Amino acid sequence: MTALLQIRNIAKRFGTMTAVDDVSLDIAENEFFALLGASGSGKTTLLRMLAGFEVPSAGQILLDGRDISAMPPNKRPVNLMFQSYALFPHMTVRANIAYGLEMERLPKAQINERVDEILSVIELAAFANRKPDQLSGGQKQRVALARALVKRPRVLLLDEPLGALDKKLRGAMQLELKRLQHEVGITFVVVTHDQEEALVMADRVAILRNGKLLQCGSPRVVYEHPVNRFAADFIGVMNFFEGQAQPDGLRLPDGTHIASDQHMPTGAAIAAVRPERIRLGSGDNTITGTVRALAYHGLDLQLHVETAHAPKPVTVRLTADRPEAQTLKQGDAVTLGWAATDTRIFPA
Amino acid sequence: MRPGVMPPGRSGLNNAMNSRSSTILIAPALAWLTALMVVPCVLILALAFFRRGIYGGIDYTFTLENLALVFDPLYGSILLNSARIAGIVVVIACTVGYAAAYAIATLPRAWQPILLFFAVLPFWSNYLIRTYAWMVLLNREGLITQLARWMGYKGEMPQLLYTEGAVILGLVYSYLPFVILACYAPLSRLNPEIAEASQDLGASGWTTFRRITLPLTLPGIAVGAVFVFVLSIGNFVTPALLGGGQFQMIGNVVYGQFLTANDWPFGAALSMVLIAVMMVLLLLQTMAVERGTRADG
Amino acid sequence: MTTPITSLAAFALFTVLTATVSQGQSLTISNWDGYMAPDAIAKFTAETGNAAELVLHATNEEIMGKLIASGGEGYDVVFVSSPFAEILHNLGLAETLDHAKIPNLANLYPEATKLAHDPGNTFSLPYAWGTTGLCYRSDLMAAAPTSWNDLLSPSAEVTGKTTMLATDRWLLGAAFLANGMSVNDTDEAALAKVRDTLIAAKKTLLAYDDTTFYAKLVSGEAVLTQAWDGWCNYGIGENADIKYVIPSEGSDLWVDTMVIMTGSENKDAAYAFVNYILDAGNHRWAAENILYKVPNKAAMEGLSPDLLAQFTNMAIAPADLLKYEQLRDVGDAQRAYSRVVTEVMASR
Amino acid sequence: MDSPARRNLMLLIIGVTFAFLYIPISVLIGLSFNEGGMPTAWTGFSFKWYGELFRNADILNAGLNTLIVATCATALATILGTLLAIGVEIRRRRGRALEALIFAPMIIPDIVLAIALLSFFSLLKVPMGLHTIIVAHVVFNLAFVCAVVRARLKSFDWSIVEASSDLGASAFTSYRRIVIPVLAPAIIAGALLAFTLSVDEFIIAFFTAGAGRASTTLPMQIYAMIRFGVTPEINALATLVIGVSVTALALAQRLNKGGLPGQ
Repeated sequence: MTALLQIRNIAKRFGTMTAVDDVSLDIAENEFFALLGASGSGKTTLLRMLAGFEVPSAGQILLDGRDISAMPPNKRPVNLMFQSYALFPHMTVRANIAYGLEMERLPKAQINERVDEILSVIELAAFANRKPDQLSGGQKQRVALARALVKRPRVLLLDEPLGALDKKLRGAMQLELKRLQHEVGITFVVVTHDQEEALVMADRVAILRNGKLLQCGSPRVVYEHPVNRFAADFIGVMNFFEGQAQPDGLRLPDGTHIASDQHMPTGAAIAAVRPERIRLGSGDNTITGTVRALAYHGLDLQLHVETAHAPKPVTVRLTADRPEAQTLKQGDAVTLGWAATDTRIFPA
Repeated sequence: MRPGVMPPGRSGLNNAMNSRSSTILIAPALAWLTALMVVPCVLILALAFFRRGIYGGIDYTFTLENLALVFDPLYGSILLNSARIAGIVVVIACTVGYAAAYAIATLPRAWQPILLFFAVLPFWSNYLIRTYAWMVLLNREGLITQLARWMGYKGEMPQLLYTEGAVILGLVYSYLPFVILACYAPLSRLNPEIAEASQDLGASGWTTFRRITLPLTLPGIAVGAVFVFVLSIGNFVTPALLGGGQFQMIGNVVYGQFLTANDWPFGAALSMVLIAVMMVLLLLQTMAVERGTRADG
Repeated sequence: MTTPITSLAAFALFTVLTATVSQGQSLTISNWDGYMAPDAIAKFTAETGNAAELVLHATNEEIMGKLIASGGEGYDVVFVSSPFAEILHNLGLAETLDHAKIPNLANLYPEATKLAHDPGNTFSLPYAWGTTGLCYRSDLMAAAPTSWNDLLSPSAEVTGKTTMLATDRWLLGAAFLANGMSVNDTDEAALAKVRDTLIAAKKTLLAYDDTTFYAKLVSGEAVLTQAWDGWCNYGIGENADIKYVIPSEGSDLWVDTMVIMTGSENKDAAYAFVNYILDAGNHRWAAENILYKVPNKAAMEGLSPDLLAQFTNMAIAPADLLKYEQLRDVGDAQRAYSRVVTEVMASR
Repeated sequence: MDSPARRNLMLLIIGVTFAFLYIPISVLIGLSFNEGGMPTAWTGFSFKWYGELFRNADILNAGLNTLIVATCATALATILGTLLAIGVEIRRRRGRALEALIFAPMIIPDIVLAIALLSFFSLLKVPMGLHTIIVAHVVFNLAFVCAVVRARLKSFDWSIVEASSDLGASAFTSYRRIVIPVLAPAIIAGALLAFTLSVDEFIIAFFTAGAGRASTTLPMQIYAMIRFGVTPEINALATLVIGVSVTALALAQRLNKGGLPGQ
């Protein structure tokens, strides 16, 4: 089966600046897909090309196998939920939502029916006659979503959909969005800079850096098996140790050996391990160091341990209620260990 | 990229309807301004280089006489005198206007818009009527004289109307609202914490004003000053009405060349001077503003 | 705003309408405001069947500017003072008059056909005439003024309460006469003398005023003014203490004339119009209502003695009027005149 | 910092300034209701001069001419100025020359524009009349409308136009249903200012008018009344003219909170 949305070697240049550089992606029907990247990574430009606001400099965008690269935004069966929501300030909630259907020249009765339907889905029926400036941030976000969804697009694009909400609301809305996507059965493509948001919501995540696609896969794959150090660094926290590759791992400049089940031929390489994979006490790999800082995060305790093996302190996350975590204090000498299977090796 | 507000040039709007539609939108107004402002002004420039016919009209032979005449001591002195009167008007209007704007800016935020509205209101009402009001007040048998008599003043009143003072007063009165507006804008944008920081660092109120507030609000004063100067030096109505025809500003001479002496080429040459003065002042003002913005980072 | 195209169309229509209205075929007559009976045009049309439109000019210079700019097109009959009629004649814009078409010419005083600027009325017809002198408040002056010098170097009593005419020729005229010169003198030394006289006089002046000096006399703002006799009569009409005197040095003889334009497309109607004005009854209206002397014997003879008693300057005999020199076109010397006036105006 | 003495000084400055600004106008308004009509004595309250005003054919004629000029000039200037503002704001590159050209009509001395247009029209042998006043007024009116609309566009969220396009609207529909309605308060405010300016404008009208009553506007009539002998009707006329300006400005201010040029 071919993918719903096929992005083929797409590129976008603004003058001398290349915003998107030869990206290819397939997005399937009914998928919740996240484009993840820091600001300037090209994720928004990619999204705007999907929406039709930018014309690709090279490559193609196929929707249901049809090239839509040159199709103007108002003709595409694709809708965008704007980061600022872009609600029409002079129209009521109802008029905002009905606008897209009016553009389709649907009969009035049908428009009303569909608007009422979506209003009840987003639970804003009571606010139908308000103007956008009389709504809260979360309500505006839902109106923007409804306005795009009511068109029943083939693909719904969401530009930082939760960016303007406060942290607590954001957490709730992540699950809400996922539920909604499931309910309406529409393909969602979300742009976000928040890796946690991407991991929580998306079926698959694509990581972009400097306009290039770094990695694309399920949240588990990109978290557990980053393809290179940038992907590893971007998602979650990662400790790095630089050295020379060896058949069974890597040798640090001071001679310490780091064991890994991954293999790399030879040359400069980097070993990486997640903080939550490190334990107090020895393991396949063992190093020692001094606690420089402790931070209590409720569920866990985060340590910064200064070692002789890396220029930056090693970050360690311990479950806060473990007995050894109770007595640790700044200046304590500690031994850190982790498994070879938890060690990733990348070229430097 | 700021969320939501796409900077022009990157926005999708521009891709859909960018420079071409921008040109279509701009074209009608631009054509209008070109046909009815630029071309006529260029025409005036050209006229200045032709001879006047004996009975008026234009004799199309090239001459520099008109331009030379502009720098003739007679017209030079009129120009200087106009500049002097306009200069006095600028100083008075900017001092009073700045003080008023400053005072308005110190009041509670809620009052400011309404006060500003009432300060600006006269500027938008009829210029002639505002000037005429002063004729009613100042003339020898006018309200001020009446008031003085009523209060028991027996002597001869000094002549108030048809004096240079009356012309200056009329011009200040006409343009003061504009100065208040121009000075208020930067004053209201001023972060009060900056002045507080200055005082916190040991400066007195006056030093704070002189070293902090005044330099930061100079661009507003510059805008006000340029407008008032240009409008004053080219004015012919106020000198005619409040000056009793005895005070020739450069505007009156231009008026006279076109409507009385029928010497259009010389009138055109004189108005070139007005345009030149305006341009020089605008340039200076732009420089002042740019220095101001560089100074406050 | 909703229908910009409609308003645009309305504007276009309006422009066309105004343009066509101003292109009408009727006579166009230009005169000073209030210098003719308000119903004169209507009565002329009723009597002769010729349509006519009256337009107004504020000054000789204004109408001259328009006539010269347009090459005389668009006007059929204009009312201008005699030096300006001469200019129109010199420019070839004034029709050479066919006296056979103006039977009412016979109503004129014989003196009115011998005027220096146009002996035999070849291109202009006198409409009104008179003198320029001093108009003053007899009750506010210890002694009646007798000389131009009473105005130009006033006594302390009237200093700051005098006005002079602002129009070039008459302003200069006062100083020419005071210095015993011709009102048409173009000699450089004479002009320098006149300039000095006027600059000295300016320091004692209340204002230059062509139009409201009589009102200033009535209110008491001014007590001694340079005035045209007819206009002084407005003041006399409001306050019997206002008097008019011709200074001992003399006056100019001013003559306001009617000129038919060579460019007129309807000359017969234009002749009919000037002939209509010269009718004894019609011309009398001007004398009775605007209080100017008219050079029409038949009209003047019909005036009531009361009027002549109240406005004594109207009783002057035509022969006496002709003793005074008329203002003449001075050709290129006009520039020198303008310069003197500018120098006076610029002085402080 | 905020001592009572300082506060009183500020109130005094404001009081004096406002007295200076408003006493002359108030005197005219007061006199317009004076039965005797002269400033010399108060002879009783009366609407007599307003009655006179409405019987004065010249004033009514001038008032009608002014209304025609202001309405036509405002309509044209509003369309041209709004399009110009939008066009300039969405433009990628804005040269100084373009900015200067748009700014020029607001700063150029009236007398210069007036004589330039007079020379222009008479050289082209364009017969002058109300239509020449209208096209001349559009020159500065459109600059003011443009300034007001541009001030609003500075904070305009262009993403709503993209949203409209995304939801299926054509460019024209987006302008008609989104851009223009959202800008409407600023456009109307600009139009009201333009109307006020046009109603009060004297110098350019004076020079570009045709002969006679057919193109005499109210300010020209007022100038003539001031120059050629004052009648008490002028106070009543002044009161009405001020009333019109105040109403238009108050409406503009209300529609366009704080967005008048220069603010």
